[in-house]
Formats: sequence, C-alpha cells, structure tokens
Amino acid sequence: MSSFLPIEALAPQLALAAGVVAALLAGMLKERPRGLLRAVAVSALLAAALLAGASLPSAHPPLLRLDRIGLCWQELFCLGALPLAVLMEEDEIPVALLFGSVLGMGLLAAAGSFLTLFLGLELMSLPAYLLVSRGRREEEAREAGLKYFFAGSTAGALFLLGMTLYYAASRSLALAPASGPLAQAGLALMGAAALFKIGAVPLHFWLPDAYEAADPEVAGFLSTSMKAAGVLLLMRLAELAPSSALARVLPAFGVMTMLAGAFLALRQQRLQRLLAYSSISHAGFMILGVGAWAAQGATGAGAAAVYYYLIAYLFMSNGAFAFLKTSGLSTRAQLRGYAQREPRLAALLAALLLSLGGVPPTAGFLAKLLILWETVRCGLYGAALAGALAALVSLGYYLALIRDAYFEPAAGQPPPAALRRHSSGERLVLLACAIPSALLGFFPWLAGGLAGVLSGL
Amino acid sequence: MTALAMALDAAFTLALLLVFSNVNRWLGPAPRHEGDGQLPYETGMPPIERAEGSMAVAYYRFAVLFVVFDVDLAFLLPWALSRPVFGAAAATAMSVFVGLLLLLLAYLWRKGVLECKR
Amino acid sequence: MAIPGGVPLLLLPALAVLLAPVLALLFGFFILRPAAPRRTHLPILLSCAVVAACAVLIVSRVYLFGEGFDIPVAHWMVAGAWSVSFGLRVDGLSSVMLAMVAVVGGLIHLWACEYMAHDEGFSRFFLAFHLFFLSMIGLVLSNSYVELYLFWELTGLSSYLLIGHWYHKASARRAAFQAFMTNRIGDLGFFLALLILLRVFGDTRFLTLFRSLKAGAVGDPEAVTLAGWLLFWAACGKSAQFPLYFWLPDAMEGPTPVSALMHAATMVTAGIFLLVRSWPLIGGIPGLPAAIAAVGAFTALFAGVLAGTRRDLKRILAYSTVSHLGIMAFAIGLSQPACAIFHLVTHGFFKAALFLCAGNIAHALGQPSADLDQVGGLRKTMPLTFLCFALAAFSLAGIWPFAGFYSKDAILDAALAAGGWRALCGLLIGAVSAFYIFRMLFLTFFGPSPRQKGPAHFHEPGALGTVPVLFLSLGALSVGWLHNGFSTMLSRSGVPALPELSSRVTLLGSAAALAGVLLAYVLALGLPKWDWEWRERRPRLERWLAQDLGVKPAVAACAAFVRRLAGILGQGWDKNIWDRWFIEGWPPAALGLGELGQELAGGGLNDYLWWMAVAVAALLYGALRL
Amino acid sequence: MTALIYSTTILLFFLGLAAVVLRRQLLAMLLGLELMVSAVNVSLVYLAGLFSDAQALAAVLIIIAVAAAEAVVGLTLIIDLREQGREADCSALRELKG
Amino acid sequence: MSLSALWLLPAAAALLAACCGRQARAVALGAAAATLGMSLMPAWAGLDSLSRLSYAGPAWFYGIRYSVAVDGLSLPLLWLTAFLTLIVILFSWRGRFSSGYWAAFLALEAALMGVFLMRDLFFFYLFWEAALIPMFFIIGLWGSANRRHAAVKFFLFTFAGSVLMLLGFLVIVTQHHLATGVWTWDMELLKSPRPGGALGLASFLALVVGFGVKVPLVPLHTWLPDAHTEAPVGGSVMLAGVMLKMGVYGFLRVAIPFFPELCWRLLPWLGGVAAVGVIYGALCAMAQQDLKRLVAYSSVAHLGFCLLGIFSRTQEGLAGGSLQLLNHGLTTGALFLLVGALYERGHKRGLSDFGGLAGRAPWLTFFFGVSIFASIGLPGLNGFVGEFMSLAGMMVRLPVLALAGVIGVTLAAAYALPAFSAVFLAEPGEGSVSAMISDLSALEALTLAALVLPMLAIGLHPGPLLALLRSGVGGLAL
Repeated sequence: MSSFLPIEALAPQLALAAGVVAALLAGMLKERPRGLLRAVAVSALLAAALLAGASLPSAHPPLLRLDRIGLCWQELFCLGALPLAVLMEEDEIPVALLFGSVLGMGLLAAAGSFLTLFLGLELMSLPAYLLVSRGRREEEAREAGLKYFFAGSTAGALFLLGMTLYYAASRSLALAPASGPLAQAGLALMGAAALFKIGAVPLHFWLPDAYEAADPEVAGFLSTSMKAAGVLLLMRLAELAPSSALARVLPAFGVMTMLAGAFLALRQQRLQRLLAYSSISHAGFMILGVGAWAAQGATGAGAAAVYYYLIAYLFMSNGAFAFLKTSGLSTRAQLRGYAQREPRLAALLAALLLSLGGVPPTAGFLAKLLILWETVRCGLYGAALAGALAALVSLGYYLALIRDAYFEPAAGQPPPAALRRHSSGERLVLLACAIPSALLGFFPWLAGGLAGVLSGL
Repeated sequence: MTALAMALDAAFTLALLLVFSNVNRWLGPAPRHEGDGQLPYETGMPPIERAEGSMAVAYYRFAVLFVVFDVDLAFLLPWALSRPVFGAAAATAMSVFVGLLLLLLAYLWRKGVLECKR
Repeated sequence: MAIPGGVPLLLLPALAVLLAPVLALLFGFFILRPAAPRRTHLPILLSCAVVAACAVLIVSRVYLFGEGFDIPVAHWMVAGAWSVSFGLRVDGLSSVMLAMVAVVGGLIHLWACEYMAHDEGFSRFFLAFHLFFLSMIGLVLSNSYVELYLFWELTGLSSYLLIGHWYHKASARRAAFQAFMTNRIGDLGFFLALLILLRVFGDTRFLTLFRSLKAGAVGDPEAVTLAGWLLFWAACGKSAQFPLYFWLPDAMEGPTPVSALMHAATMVTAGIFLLVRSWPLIGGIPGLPAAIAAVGAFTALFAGVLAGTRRDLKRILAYSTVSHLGIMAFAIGLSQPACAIFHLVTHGFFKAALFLCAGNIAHALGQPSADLDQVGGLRKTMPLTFLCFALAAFSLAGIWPFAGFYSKDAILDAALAAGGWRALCGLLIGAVSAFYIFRMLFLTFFGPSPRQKGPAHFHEPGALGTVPVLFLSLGALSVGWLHNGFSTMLSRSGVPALPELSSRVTLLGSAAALAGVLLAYVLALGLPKWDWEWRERRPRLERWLAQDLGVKPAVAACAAFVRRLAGILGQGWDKNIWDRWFIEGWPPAALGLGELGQELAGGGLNDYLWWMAVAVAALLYGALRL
Repeated sequence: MTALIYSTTILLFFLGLAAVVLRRQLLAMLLGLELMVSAVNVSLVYLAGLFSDAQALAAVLIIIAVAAAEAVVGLTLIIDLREQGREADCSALRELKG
Repeated sequence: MSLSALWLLPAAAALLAACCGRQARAVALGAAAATLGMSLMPAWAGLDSLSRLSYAGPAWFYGIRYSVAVDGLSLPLLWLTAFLTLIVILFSWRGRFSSGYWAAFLALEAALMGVFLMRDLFFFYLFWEAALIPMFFIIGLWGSANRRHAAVKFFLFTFAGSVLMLLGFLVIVTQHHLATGVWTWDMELLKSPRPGGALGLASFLALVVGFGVKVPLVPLHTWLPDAHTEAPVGGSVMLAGVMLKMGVYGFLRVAIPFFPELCWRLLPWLGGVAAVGVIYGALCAMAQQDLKRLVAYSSVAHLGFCLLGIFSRTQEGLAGGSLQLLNHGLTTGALFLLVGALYERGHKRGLSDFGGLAGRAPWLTFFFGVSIFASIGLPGLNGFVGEFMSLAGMMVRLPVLALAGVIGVTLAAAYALPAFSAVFLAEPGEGSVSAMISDLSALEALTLAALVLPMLAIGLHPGPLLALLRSGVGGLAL
C-alpha cells in the first residue's frame, strides 16, 4: 500500500487536504463557533509545516522526488500562508482555496516529473485567481481576477507546450537533463511560465493590477508564497541544465526586472500598487540570485542566498501588506502625518520599509548582500552594479513613504477604514513580521545554518 | 501510406469547414433589405440592445457543475479497466476519490446551490 | 655662571619675563575682569615693571659678561623622528630688542592708563594690550622659526583686537580686518618658508639651522633660496613694506597707545627683526639683499612723499613709520643688519614720543585724532608737548646730537660706500624725512596760519600723560650716544658691527637734513596758506595722493575680485549648477522614467498578453540562437 | 512524418495563442485557451504513442481534467463579471492601470 | 567583552528611552555619561595593553565574524563620540523634546561607537549604514524649514556611496577567497593578497567614493550644507563632530591598508581632490550668508587638511591628519552649539540678522571668538597643530598641494572674521534679532567650556594625544 500510495512523502499535502475537507465540513455546520475556521486554517498550515520539516523519506514514489530544497520551500509556503490564514474573514470558501493553493505549491516542491510540476503549477494558480477576485472592492477585484486568470492560464499553456517539446527531446516526463534545440526551446518556454509566476518585467503586467485589487493579506500571500513557488520552479528548470540558454539569460532578466520594478514604483500614489512594483523589484533580485546560482553549477551556497532572500522577503512583504490591512490606508496622501496618530504602528511600518529598502541592520540588507555576493562571486559585476542602483532607487520611494508618515503634518480626515479598532490578530501578525525583518540583519548565523542545510542536498 | 491518409483527412476536414460556414449564404435568398430596411416600422422604437439577450445565469451554473462532475468520469474509466491488476490499493484510492466528490456534492446541496430559482 | 645641571642662571629672568605677563593676563581675565574691570591695569603694570627689571638685568649681563644661551624648554609637536619644540634664546640681538620692547612698552602702558581712563572697554583694552606685550616678548626670545611664527600670529591677533577696540565704528572694524588679512597674506609666505625649512633641514631651530648653513650642508639650495624670499615676503607683510603697507595708515583707527606701541615701536619692527635674525640665511642668497634694499628705499621715499601731503597728524606719523621701516630694510639690503637694529631702537623711542604727543593733542580736543586745520601755534598753550615733539622731531630728521643722527648716518655711510643709486636714495630719504617732520612741527606748533583754528582750548595732559612722553623724548635724545655699546652687543650675536662715522658722511647727512628743514620752513611758515591752496588748485592731484597713488583702489579691486570669485563658486556653481543639476537632477529624471513606464501599463488585457507573447518569442529566439 | 504532425499541433497551439491575444471577447479568449491545451494534448498523445510511454498517456488524462478545472474557473469569473452588468469584453477591463 | 558594552549600552538605553516617555531625558544622560566613562577606561588600563581588549567571536557564515578591537586611532574617536553625545544631551536639556529625540541620539551614538569598534568588514558596514537611520529621523523630525528634503537627500546620497563601498568589499572578499581559498571578512586577514589589476583599481575607487561621500570630498559634498543647515543643534553637532570622521576613519582603517601601493600611485589625484576641497570649501564659505552653511563649508575645508595629512603617508602627516579629525570635532562642535544657541533665541541664522552681540552676550562672544580663531588655525589653539603637521607631511611629498593647503589656511581667515564681526561687532541693522539674544545659561557655558578647554590644551601640549594616534596610524607611513 505504501509503495503505491506515498503516504509519508506527501504527508504535508495530506494534512492540507484534510484541512480542505475540514473547512468544507465546518462550512456545512449551521451554528459554528466564531474562531473555528481560523483555528482550522492555522492548525492545518502548522501541521503541514511541521510534517514538511520531518526527515527525508527514504523511498521515492513515482512522479515525486523530495529533496532538501523541496522540503525547505514547503516550509516557506506554509509560513507565507500563515498571515493570510490569520487575517482572512470567517468564510470557508477562501480557507479551502488557500489550502488548495498551498497544496499545489507542495506538489510543485515535491515534483519528480513534469506532470506533477504542471499539476502543482495549475493547482496553486486556480485558487489564487478566485482569491484575488473575492477582494472587498468588488468592481476592481473581478477585473483583476480575470486579468490574472487569462495571463496565468496562458502561462500554464505555454508551460505545457514547453513540457511536450522537452518530452520530445528527453523521451520521458521525468525531471532528467536533456540536450538539443527542442530541449532548449522547451526549457525556454517553461522558463517563461516560471518568470511569469514571479513577475519578471516583460511578463509582469498582470501583477500590479492583481496586487492592487486583491485584499492586502491576499496580496501578501501572493507576493510571498506564490513568488517562492515561481522561484522554485525556475530553480528546478535551471537545475536541469545549468548552462542552458535559460540559465544564461536569467541575470539579464533579473537586472531588467530589478530596475524596471524600482523605477515604475517611484510614481505610484496607491500604496498596494507601489508595494506590487516593489515586489517586482525584489523578484528581480531573486531571479538574479537564481541566475548566479545556476552560473555556479547549481550547488548549495547559492541556493541558501536565494532561500534567505525569500525568508526575509516573506517577513517584509507580509508585514507591509498586513500593515495596509490593519491601518486601512490606501493612498500615499492618507499616509501623511500617520506617525502622529499611530506612533507604534508607524514605527513598525518604518522598520518594514527600511528592511524592504535593504538598510542595515534589517533582514532585507543581509538578503540583498547575499545576492550581490553571489553575483560578484560568479563575476557578474555589471549585474551587481545594477543591483546596487536598483536598491538605491527603491530606497528612494521607501524613504518617501517614511517621510510622508513621519515628517509631513496630518492632512485632512483619516479614511473611514482607518478608524476601526485593530484586532489582536492583526497586531500579532504585524509584530511577528516587523520584528524579525528589522533585526535579522544582525544574525548572519541564520544564513549560515541555511547554507548548511541546503548544501547538504 | 499513413501520410496519404493524413493528407486526405486534412483535406476532408477543411472542405467540411468551408461548406458549413458558407452553405446558408449560397442557398439562402440574397439579403434584400438595404439601408433603412433595417429600421423598424414607422411606429416602432429603435432597439436598445442586441436582440439575443443573455441566457439566464442560473443555466450557466448547472453547465459548470456538469463539467466538474463529468470530467471525473474520465478517471473512472481507466480505473475500471485496470482494477484486477492493482486490486485493493486501487480500490481504496478510487473510494477516496469518489468520497471527496460525494462530500463536494453534499456541500453544494447544503449550500443550496442545486435549487433552481429564477 | 650656571646653576648645577648646566642650566645658565640667565634662564630664570628670561622665564620670568615670559611668565609675568601670562600670570597678569590670567589673573586679570578670570578674576578682575568680572569683578573689578576698572582695576585690571594694576597687575598688568606690575608685570610691566617685572619685565622691565628682568630685561635690564638680562641686557646688562649680556653686555658685561657676554652671556647668552639657546635652550629647548619643552616639546611641542612630536611625531616619531619629526619634532618641533619650544625654546628660549638670549643673545645680543634678542636682549637689545627685549630691552627696547620692555622700556617703550612699559612707558606706553603707563601713558595708556591715563589716556584710556574713561573708556568703557578699559579692561578689554588692557588685556589685549598686554597680550600683545607678551607675544612681542615671546617673539623676541624664541629660538626656532615655528615658535617665532606662533608669537608672530599672536601679534597679528592682538593687533586685530586692538585696532578694532572701538568696534562700534565701522571704519575701525574694516581697518582691523584689513590689518589681519594683510598680515595673514604675509604669514602665508612665513608658513610656506617653515614647511620648506622643515622639509630641507628637518628642524627650524636657529642654532642647528645656521650651523648646517655655515657648514654648507644644504640638501636643496633652491628651496632655501625660496624660503629666504618667502621670509622677506613675510617681513613685508608685518613691517608694512611696499606692496603690503596699506594696512598701517588705516591701523590708526585704533587708540593712540596702540598706534604708538604696536604700529610705531614694536610690532611693525618684528619683520625687520625676522630678517636680521635670519641674516645668515638671507645674506647667503644672491640678489635677495639687493632686492630688500630696493624695496626698502622705494618704500621709504614713497611713504615719505605721502607723509608730506597728509593732513591728519596720526596719518602723517603712520606714513613716517612706513618710511622709516623702509629705511631699516634699506639698511639690511646694504648688508648692515646692525645699523637696521640700531635705527629700529632709536626709531622706537622718537616715533613713540611723537605719537604720544599727537595723542595728547588729540586727547585735549577729545577726538581720537587731530587734523592740521584744528591745530596751529600750540607752543604757547602746550609748551611741554612742544618741547618733547621738537626733541623727537630733531632726532627723526637726524640732526647731529640726537639719536636719529647716529643710526641714520650709519646707514647713510653704508649707502654712500655702496655708491650709485643707493647713495642718492640715502640722501633723498634724509631730506624727505626732515621735510615732513618739520612741516608738521611748524604747522602744529608755530603761528597759526589763517586756515587753522589756533591754540584756543588746548591744555597740557595730567602727570601720567606727560612723564612717559618726557622719558621717551629724552631717550630719543640720548640713545644714540650708546652706539658703540650697541655694536659690541650685536657683534656677539654673529652680526657685523656698526661702521665708524667719518666726518664726510656727517657733513653730507646734515646738509641733506638741513635742506629738508629749510624747504619745510619756507613752505609752512613762509607761505602759510600754501598747504591749503595747492589742494584747491589741483584737486585731481589731491585725490590721487589721497589714494596712495593708486594703491588703495588696486587693493580694493583685488578684494572685490576674490569676493566675486567666491560668490560665483559658492552660490553660482556649487548651489545652482552642480547641486541642482548634477546631484538633485537624478531624482526628477528617475521620476520621469517611472512616469514613462506607467504609460506602458495601459490596463488592457490584450496589451498584457501581447507583451507576454513578445517576451516568449524573444526567449525562444534566444534559446534557439544562443 | 513526425515533423508534419508536430508542426500542425504547434500551429494549432499558436492559433489558440493568437485567439487569446487578439480577440476582444473574453469567451473567445477562453476558447483560445482550451484550444491551446488540446493542441498540446494531441502532440503529447502522438509522442506517447511514438515512445510507447504509458505515463505520458496518463498525463494527458490529468491535463484534460486540469483544463476542465481551468475552464470552470474561467467561466465562473466571466459569469461574475456579467452579473455585475459589465460587458464580457477586454475594453471593459480598463479600470486598473498606471 | 567589555568593548562590546560600549555600543550595547547606548543601544539598550535607546530602546529604554523610546519606551518611557518623560524619563527619557534622564535615561539618555545616564547612558551617555556611562558610555563616556567606559570609553575612558581602556586609557587607564595603559595604552600598550589596548590589543588585549579585542574580542573575536566564532566565524558564523563564510568568514563573517563579530570581532571588536580598539587601538590608538579608534580610542580617541570613541572618546570624541561619547564626549560630544554627552555635550549635546546636556546642551538640549531644557528643550521640550519627545522621548524619540533622546532615543535617536542614543541610537546614533551606539551606531557610531560600533563603526569605530568593529574589525570585521560586514559589521563595520552594518554599523556604518545603521548610523544613517537615527540621523535621518533627527534631521527629519526636529530640523528646521525644509528638513524633509535635506533628510531624504542626506540618506540617499550617503546610501549611494555606501552601496558602492559594499560592492568594493564584496569584490575584495571574493578575490581573497579565490587567491587563498579562505572565506574571511576580517580587516587584518584581508590585507595580504590584494586584488590587483583593473579589478583592484575598480574596488579601490569604489571604496574611495564610498568614503569620499562621507568625508566629504569636493564633488560629492553637496549633501553637507543642506543636512547641516536643516539639522537641529544636536544633529549638526553630531553630524559635523563625528559622522564626517567616519569617512576619514574609513580611509585610514580600510582603504589605505588594503591598497597601499595604489594609494601611493594615485597620491597626486587623491591629494589633488583634497587640496581642491580645502580651497573650494573656503571660497564657498566666503560666499555664504547663512551661519550654519558657512560652518558647514568650513568643515569641507578642514577635512581636506585631514586628508592631505593622511595621504602624505609621513609620520607627521598621518599624526597631524588624525589629530585634525579630533580638532575639527571640537571646534566645529562648539561653533554649531553656538549657532544653535543663537537660532534657539532668535530663530534666525543669517549674518545680517544679528549685530552688536559683543556688548549684549559677552560669554557667547568669547566662546565664539575662541572657536573661530581655533578653526582658522591660530597657533596656540588646536587647529594650528593639526593643519601644520598635515601640511608639513604633504610638503615632503607634493609641495604644490602643501601650497594649496597654506592658501586654504589664509582664506580661512577671510571667511571667518567678517562673519564674526558681522554677527558680534557690527551695529544691529534693521530686522536684526539681537534684542532677543540673551547670554548663555550656566549649563550652556559649562558645556562650551568643556569644548574650549581641550582646544587650548591640544594647541599647547598635543604630545600624549599624538603619541596615542601614532600608535594607531603609524604603521601606514611609507
């Protein structure tokens, strides 16, 4: 039985599936206690995270291949989804969708063949389209959901085409290296799908609309877990052929994304859209990290740099979007003079923004440092310079936000959404995200530990 | 040999395509009314929106549900054919699969999605 | 005679000379100034007395027993092998200067008590005055160039404070800043010379420097030449030689004791002292003494002519000081440093006397300085001042028994010996200086000419006002007779002795002086209105002379140019071009780029997918091609 | 022979892509999506037959199921849009931009 | 471990001050005094035993190691930081500031102490950048008119320089790893195999730009006048007093030891920029109408002297240059305190806004006069010693640069004295606020006396301080 049905290999995914079932059952109950759904959500995610942390399974069931990178990334997905689970409104449909999405990511991480890769890709995207379209602002949410759907499905289709081309070259669906023009073209197409998921520049147009229209916490989930899944997909593809055309073009994509993301965010007036473009800029750093990792033959340390970047970004981005949800602000004008009204929240915002900007001693600084270090190690000096420029430009608008919050006098009435009391859950998530992102820069041992874990693969 | 078959098959499909999309124009009467012929009689009002309205939304919901449950059939077929080979393991797998579907059906019913109100 | 441990007994008075003023200043500033400002001058006068006593002791021991020492006292700046230290050097030259400074300074301190009695900045004045006194003493006793530079700058600071003493007057402030800046420009040369000497010799102590110069062990001869010229430039700055003299006449804005002590007797002579002190260095440089002689002669004549046309009493004396400094430089140029120092001492006495007399006259009028129109025929109402003024005037003109005669004729003798243009200049200088001082004497003290107010309300100053003047004028009379004492003193400090006076030289010198006196008599008393009439008849000439023959506008133009350059650089370039365009230009450019990018994201789903297709095509092309 | 089969399927795929990119109505774009997936399925089935690889055929089945799910989600979103009374048309989706 | 306490204590105090509202001021004073006390302790333990105090933690990640040490160069700078922080806290004691103000200054002190303590490039960079955050808030929240623009410009300008510097560090560390196969970020170990050729030059130039922005070298200096003018009193004192020193400290600690022969080969260029800075700063100062901008530009000139001394790589030049660091801290600190006092009383900074203060505020005039004369290098005060030794050092190497330095010294008087006479001696013109200017309070006079006395002491007897500094920087001499 175990040989056919891979119980321990898919333990985290099974936990999530159980979560879906539990959510649906809870939904069916007539009078259910208030916090039940949230409890279900959090407990299922924690269970999945713990199970993912368990030791590597010995047997390799068909279609699956679990390795250290896969496990670590599963941890990442569950952690990334936690804030959303806590902040979501009491409705079983989004909870189920969330579990579906995280389950898809788990599959992607444990994929041993292209089929599971595609299944994971689609299974994580479909619920995401629905989550986006359930945003509070009906009008924009539906439009963003649709845009995200069509762009995502096209990317899925492209992935499929790439898969078949690669299949034509490698004659089997397993994740095995293959050579020849067909394989290169296949990899390129699949790479395009992965780059789409991360939000690389020429393929990024859906991202600002989706992040702006979705609820802040959903956008947080998208920007962390979804992006991590995209990065993992890209790493899997780069791992197949480290010297392939895709791997060689990645640094260029990274630089383009970093710079465009930074420059486009300068002029934004709506906060969520600004954070969307800033997430594009951070995606550029991740792509550069993967490119540098691939250029060094896809070994351990490079992956640690990307992984640490994702962890740091997880805390920063979830924190920033959680702040938007807690404070109810939507445009930069409303941010003016916020520090006078809410000094504590403003302090957390400042810590998060400085961390996003990459100013020491924040986690963002160490993350950017590790990526730039890897880039310098593999000799891409131009890319490192572009990274420095992007960091500088992005710091420009982060500082502008802090300036608006702290140095400007409060102008006019705060928006109605900002007046309601902050729930303890919101404050907890905000603290849980802001504190680590502010101080992780101090402790490079965390990155050290990761390198150890990842290089053990 | 199969190349010839393929070519014929391609040609045949193309021919069918052309015929079906143009047969009414060939057989039907030439469109006589031109210009103000389109306008309603002298007392009628010009139409506000296109003639064919949209199908009632409820019907779409049933179409979607049908698609969801019908596709699962695609998985039952190979399972049925290969059941003797895998035996018990396949049985439990498929029962879990069907169980989930039933749970989904129960949930939909509970939520009142299946009633057909106007 | 030395105390055990090889330290000469003479070190004690030398240290006392330095410590007394320091203690007086500290006590005055921290205790008396807040508590009893009107009595700050008491500790200062006490320290003047101590300094005078020690100075006399030192001079006598050096003159009688030929003692002297050059001892480093403490380390100042040390960095590994490189080091600069404080030290004291007492030899013939420094003891002579110390004596002159102590005596003249002490007398002027006394005189100032009465003159500044009811000035509201009384304590501030005396503290700054005594700070100058301390820095002058330090300058004279220092044993290395760096230490000399320290006290040199301190004199500059105290002259800034003292000229600008009545700071509510805008002209005083401007004069103070002008004095400080001009000295500072001179010090630029001194600073550079220090650096060069440090680089070449590694140490600026006179002892070691001159010993290696004498031994010819000079690493870099052109550097030493440059250092010599720079030292001359510094002396020009401090001793008001031609290019940098314009600050001295304006320095008359300060109270009279300041003008008397600093801008006549001591501070301005610091430059000459520097040249004489570094004579072994300067003497060896080809062409430098000749240049010094030329500049000195030109300054003497130039200032003498100007002194002859001024109307304000203190301005005349100021130009006369510039002229006499030119004479001293001329003497050094004739490689007679001993004459220069001798003339410096005599000049110190009679110029201080003249200034104090002018001060008494102005004090009687209640103004800071008197004008020729306001005086005239004062011999009737101020006989004592007339007597002192006459004595000093005769000494300045170089008439026989007076001090000025001995020092001037020594220089004339050297000039005649050198022959050529130097002799001519020597004679001319004698005549010019006699002319302007007697013109001033006749116009002030003899028959009030029609244009003058006359001696109506003048009166003699109090005891404190006249006694110091009397002493100084007696000094102006008698100091000359000690000239052989001087030459023995100076010869001990390695400076060639004074030449013997030949009768031919005395005859020629007195003739030149008498010619000047006669001319002054004719113009001042013969044609009483002449002085005023030529101004009305030739106003253009008057204005040209008033502007120091074009030097003042030139200086103003230079200052304006520097200020405009600063304006262009500071405001124009730095703020408006470099900062606004090159530095603060980047953010708007980035914002513009961001704006451009935003147009791209038009919101249409088809455009997004179109971009996506383009990107995929590019990736495919890259994959197949690369 | 394989080249011919393959080129037709890729041609079909790019036709679908063109439909998605060029057409304005959302439903037409949805159809384009389904066309793309089915074109891939055809080529996958053909290649599976060529390499006689059973796993690829199973993959086709799963891809069909996924495509169905995709269609369902697409339809739901478009129905939602129509319920709001807005045109199921690309030009209607211009709200979010910049 | 006691050295780490030097930055841990202010950091902890900053957190404490941020939380407790009213007693923040007392916490700040206590912490600043304690830090000063602790920083003085190594001196009592004897100067030769300084190396014993260093501490190096375990290597964490690819050579990054928390290691702190103190030597002849960083000890005086630690004293200066602690001393100036205490002075600033005392000086703004009566101002009604929120707890954030005191927390910001303590955080700033913690970061600055960290910069001078760290011997590991990673933590050096971390503290180097962390110092920007508190200063950004100090300028932004408590600055004057257009503080917002100045704060953002200050942060971005310096961050740009520092990011370039970070790339330089990364290249050095990576090349070191390529050459020796060992990962390390330690300043001592990284000295041996240096990246040569174009890469070495590129990374050296990155370091020069990174440190040059902070020093500031002339083309990169335009953030300084804005930041100084807009910062509050305490802010500009700390900015001019200590933060400018980080740049020169960077040259002494990182740039020169890592690229000694490059430094030697590029001496004409580096010395030239410093000399231009001296003259440019003086000329710009002459054109300013605002007191704070004038003092800011004068800082550009003074730090030009430090660099002239340091780049000369002679015993006296290095000692003079590093001494000039401390001198500039004292003189410019005092000047900014005084200008701040004037601004607090009269809310004006223009030269023509005052006049005739000598009669009205004698102590203010006295302290301003001494500081002005110290800053223009009057012998007997501290400015002269630093400038003289720096120029003596540079004269040995490149006389033309020493000439530029001497011209700078002369120009210093040209901008300082007219300002002094315009504010203190001239008659108050119309629209002048001299009527509102009262003399210094006892506390303010005490703090300024604490700054002026060392000026005189260093001016007359710099011996021991020079010996201490030389023990730190002597090794760089050629």
